Amino acid sequence: MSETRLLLQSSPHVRDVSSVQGIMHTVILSLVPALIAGVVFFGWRALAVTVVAVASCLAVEAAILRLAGKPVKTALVDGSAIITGLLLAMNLPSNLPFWMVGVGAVVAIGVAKHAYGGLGNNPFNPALVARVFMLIAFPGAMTSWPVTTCNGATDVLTAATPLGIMKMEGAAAAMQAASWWDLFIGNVGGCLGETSALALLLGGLFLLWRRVISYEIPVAFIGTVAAGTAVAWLVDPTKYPDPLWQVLSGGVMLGAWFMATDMVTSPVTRKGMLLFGVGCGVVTCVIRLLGGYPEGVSFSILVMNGLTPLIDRYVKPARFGAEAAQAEGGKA
Amino acid sequence: MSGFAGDAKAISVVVVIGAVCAAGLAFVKGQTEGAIKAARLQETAAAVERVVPAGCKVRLDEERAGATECPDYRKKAPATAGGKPGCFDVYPAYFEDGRLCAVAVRNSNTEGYGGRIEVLAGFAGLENEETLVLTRIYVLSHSETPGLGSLIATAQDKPPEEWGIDRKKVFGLNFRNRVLKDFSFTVKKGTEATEGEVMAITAATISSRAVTKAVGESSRWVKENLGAIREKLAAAPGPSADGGAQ
Amino acid sequence: MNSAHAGFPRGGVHPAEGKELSLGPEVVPVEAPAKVLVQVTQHLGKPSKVAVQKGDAVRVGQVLATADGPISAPVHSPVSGKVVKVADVPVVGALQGACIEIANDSKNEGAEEFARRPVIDWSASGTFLGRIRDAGIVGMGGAAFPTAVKLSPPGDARVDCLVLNGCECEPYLTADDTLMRSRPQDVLAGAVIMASILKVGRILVGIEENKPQAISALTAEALGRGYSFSFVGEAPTPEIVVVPLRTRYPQGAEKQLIDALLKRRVGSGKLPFSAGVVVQNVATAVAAYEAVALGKPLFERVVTVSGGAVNRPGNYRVKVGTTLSALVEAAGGTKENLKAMIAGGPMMGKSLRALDAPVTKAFSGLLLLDDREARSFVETDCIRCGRCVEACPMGLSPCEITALAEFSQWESAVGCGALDCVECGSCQYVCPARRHLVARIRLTKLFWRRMKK
Amino acid sequence: MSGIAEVTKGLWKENPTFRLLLGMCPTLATTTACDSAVGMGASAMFVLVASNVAVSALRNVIPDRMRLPCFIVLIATFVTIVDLCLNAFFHDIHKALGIFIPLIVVNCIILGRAEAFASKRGVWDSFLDGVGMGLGFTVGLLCLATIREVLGNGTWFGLPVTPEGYQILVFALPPGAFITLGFLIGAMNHVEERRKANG
Repeated sequence: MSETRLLLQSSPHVRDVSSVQGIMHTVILSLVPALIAGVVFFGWRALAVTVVAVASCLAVEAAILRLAGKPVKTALVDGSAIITGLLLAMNLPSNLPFWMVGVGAVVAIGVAKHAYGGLGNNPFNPALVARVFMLIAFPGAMTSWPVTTCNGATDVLTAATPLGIMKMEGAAAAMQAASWWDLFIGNVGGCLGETSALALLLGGLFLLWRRVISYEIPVAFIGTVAAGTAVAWLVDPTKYPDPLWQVLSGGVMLGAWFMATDMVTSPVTRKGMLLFGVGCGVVTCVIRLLGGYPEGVSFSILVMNGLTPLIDRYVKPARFGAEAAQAEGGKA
Repeated sequence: MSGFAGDAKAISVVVVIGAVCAAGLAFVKGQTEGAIKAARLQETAAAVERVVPAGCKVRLDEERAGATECPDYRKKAPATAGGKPGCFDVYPAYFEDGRLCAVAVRNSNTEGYGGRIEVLAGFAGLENEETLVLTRIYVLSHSETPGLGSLIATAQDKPPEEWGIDRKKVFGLNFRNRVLKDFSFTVKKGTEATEGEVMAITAATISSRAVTKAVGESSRWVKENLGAIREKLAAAPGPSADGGAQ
Repeated sequence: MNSAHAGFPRGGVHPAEGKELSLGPEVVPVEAPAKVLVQVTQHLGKPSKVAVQKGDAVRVGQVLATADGPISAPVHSPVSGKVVKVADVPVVGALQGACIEIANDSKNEGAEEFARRPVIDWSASGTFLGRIRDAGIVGMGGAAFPTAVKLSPPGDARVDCLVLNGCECEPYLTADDTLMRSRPQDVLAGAVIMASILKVGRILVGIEENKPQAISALTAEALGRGYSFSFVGEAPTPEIVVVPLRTRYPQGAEKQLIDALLKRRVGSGKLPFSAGVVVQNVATAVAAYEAVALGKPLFERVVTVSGGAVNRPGNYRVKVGTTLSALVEAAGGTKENLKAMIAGGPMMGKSLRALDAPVTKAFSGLLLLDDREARSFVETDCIRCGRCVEACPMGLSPCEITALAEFSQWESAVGCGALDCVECGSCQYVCPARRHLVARIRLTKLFWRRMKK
Repeated sequence: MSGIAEVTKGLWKENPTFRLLLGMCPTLATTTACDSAVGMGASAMFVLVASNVAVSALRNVIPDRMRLPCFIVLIATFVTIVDLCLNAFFHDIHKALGIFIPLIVVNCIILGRAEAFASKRGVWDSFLDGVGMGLGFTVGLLCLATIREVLGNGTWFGLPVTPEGYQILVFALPPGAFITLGFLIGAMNHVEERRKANG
């Protein structure tokens, strides 16, 4: 029995099996259905964009870690850069030039993640920051959506997203362009990973089952979008499609299940998460129904990311015995 | 030092400094006034010259570069924004021999994505409605989204010969040398637009519509007031001392 | 995870129990070694005063150190023999502590006194508190607070219930479980004694549902009341209810237990008195029974020795003052793959560097973990997953407190409730980033106390 | 402090853009293109030098409690002169800079130097300070504008640098200004810290 190999540490001495790496790998796995849907509807170019996004995110991560003198390997295998790359790809049209994808990766990892101190310290979701950056940097390329392969089109043909049609031509045209079923399986124009509600739902439920995410944010987010768009639909059904159509279209599913639930940038308490989800839904509705952009999911999540510290400050778990102490204090 | 004497000194110093500064400014203003006016006229003239056919000479004097008073024929039907309230700004251009060659009409539309868009449109073939031609447009000012709506002004500072023929790339081509009687001013999406229609910029239909509306309004006005325009602007002003583009 | 049984309202974890390892048929008695080291101060409060000198001959149960003031406790000799010296040696929980070294003559002189038939004289119940104090009994669950003090509520407290803590929620430990199974009568007798001191008519026994035998033994005993001891006078008959509780760590934490049993919340920074409750550990109850019925001071206890790296895991009755190495020897020694040695349970116990320290009154278990059970982890950045917040039974945000502590923001950390932390370790158990949450919160408390001074 | 030091401090140690973080409004707004950045820098430098000299010369005449109104009057005069001259002789730049020329009046650098430096020091020192600060401001703007114009517009002083279609438009927009400025300040701090650490 040699003393040197004995483990000396403060309690607790046993740990749960879950690890950051495990969480990240589960998230990666949960994105596979959406990726498959993307390839099915947008062809191999979708896969190519994804590969480029993941590879460049890993490359940027490695470069920055090396520059900062941090251990490169441990940070690379934790999978967070892969997730950022995957989520970034999910938020891009499949016909985007590769160099733009690379610029997005630099912004996501370099600006949104490491400029704030790396994993766990970034206030905003890196993939979303990159997406919004690219939306402003490459407005043309980021808003011309390829037609799905099911509709017998070639790479060059582009079409407006259902939400874009809604904004320009009203509810009837939008609902004609994309039926509920089209939206559900993903046979509509849009970012390569956001169109298939079915695939995203599968991934989201998988995350829920593995307890990587909790139900609060997705349910509050989607519920609020449904409620908000239901009001608009009741007021003017010629201008606004029904809530189910609204929930299935655009980035709501991707945002609610995968982007808003990002642990680093969302509140830590259950109540805070509810509030966060509702906030995302409200901002999304406001942008979709009243704003200039056809879709507001990215912006809404970023706005709420910014409010997360505030939510965490004011929405705290109920402290054990706090009310008892207060009652005593009141008596005294 | 205190009280009244101090106050008096402080006030007088400020007054003296103010006076000296004012005098200096007055002097500089006097020195630059003419040049500023010329520069402004030059600016307008340069824009007008862009939209009228080559060979037309722009002769602007102060009256024609934006009249102080709005003559009857320049009245707008709906008093929307642009120029003087309820007026179209019209800038004539003349042939060498002094006959009216073309007019440029300035109009604006506030329904752009980023608000107001100001467009100058050139019209030639002023003999009758049949021959009326929209020669070119020039976007004077806009605040559309860069990279999207801002494409309404693509390449407009280059000579039209360099524009190519792709209406998708250069929005101005939609309004280049169009015979008005065959042109409809309806905005259509990329693949659907015919020759007589305007092809919307991808992902910037709102901006495209705003420009088209402004130009359409100018065209209608020119069509309706052709006689009055010919009559009022028939005579070329004498070679102007300040700012005729030569 | 859903249980029909009551539990505390929020947080908590359920680590692998590992109790089957040590849960043998009976308690194995361990003979005291030739040299025992009795720690002078084995309680929380004012240190005891040494009452013997080098060369003194001592008998079993003789006072070695006396209580100094009201919040203190005496210490008794577990063996007969000669005092060799009083010196500072390594002890559990501190680098050094004063210990009285006794050369054991193995004659056990004086032990026969405590082997007679137990008798409780209920007519003299006024003397019970004094006997418990003189027996040097302290909380045997780990806190080591003098039991007599806990049984003397302040004048303004209206205590109406005694809670007996039989949760033993720490993984691996089975000492209390074994005690409840093998000596249910003595456990309840001790409880009734303590209830009579407190003059309460109600005793609640909280036991986690993963100890069905203990629950049935105590329930049968509570209904039957077939005391093995003889008694004089009229025995009190308080209402005794055995309550099975949800198996969830830290069910045995005082405030959580009171909440689960009585739905009463003890306020932040308050003692159970404020909720009208006194909580005692089952082992303490047995010690109280022995003190009253036999006059036996607290000098031995049941200790769980467990873990993958020990040859004969089980529960051992050892004399206070037995060195841990002697205890390990009694348990058959260690295996090659020993990785960590822990005094106490795996959730709140302390890492041991060596086995020189002696067993004390509050020493509940010795874990010898193998390389599969004890693993070291590299701490990474917090990913704000919120699992620590979910797990905290006290409703704190450990990640936030820790983040503040990392930047030495002690004041803000305390504002976030750092002082309410019971250091149960649930947060760190679940943390996927393997953050050292508990250590930082401890640091916060330490710095805060220093700042207050 | 020697004359050269008076000038050079504005370039690095007390660089108004990157170290003092003064005049942020024009810094962010006029750096979309290099020529307007230089125009802005030169205009600000002229006003800075002129107002520094004027304030310094009049520092014993101006009563203390009336100094701010006096400074503002002087500065506003010089700004208006610049505005008129640019309008008359460099009409394009005037158009590009727009409202930011008149806004030089409220640029913190100008009033800041008048208050902190020129009102306490001699005319020559104040002149050098104005030149240094103005140069520092101009160089700062030019750095920012170079990055933004090359990345955002693909040109440098109007000359094409990157091929058509490889522009990152966001750099020509306000968010790009903030990001670029942030990274330049970060780089400057990094260099400064390393310099300090090395001696």
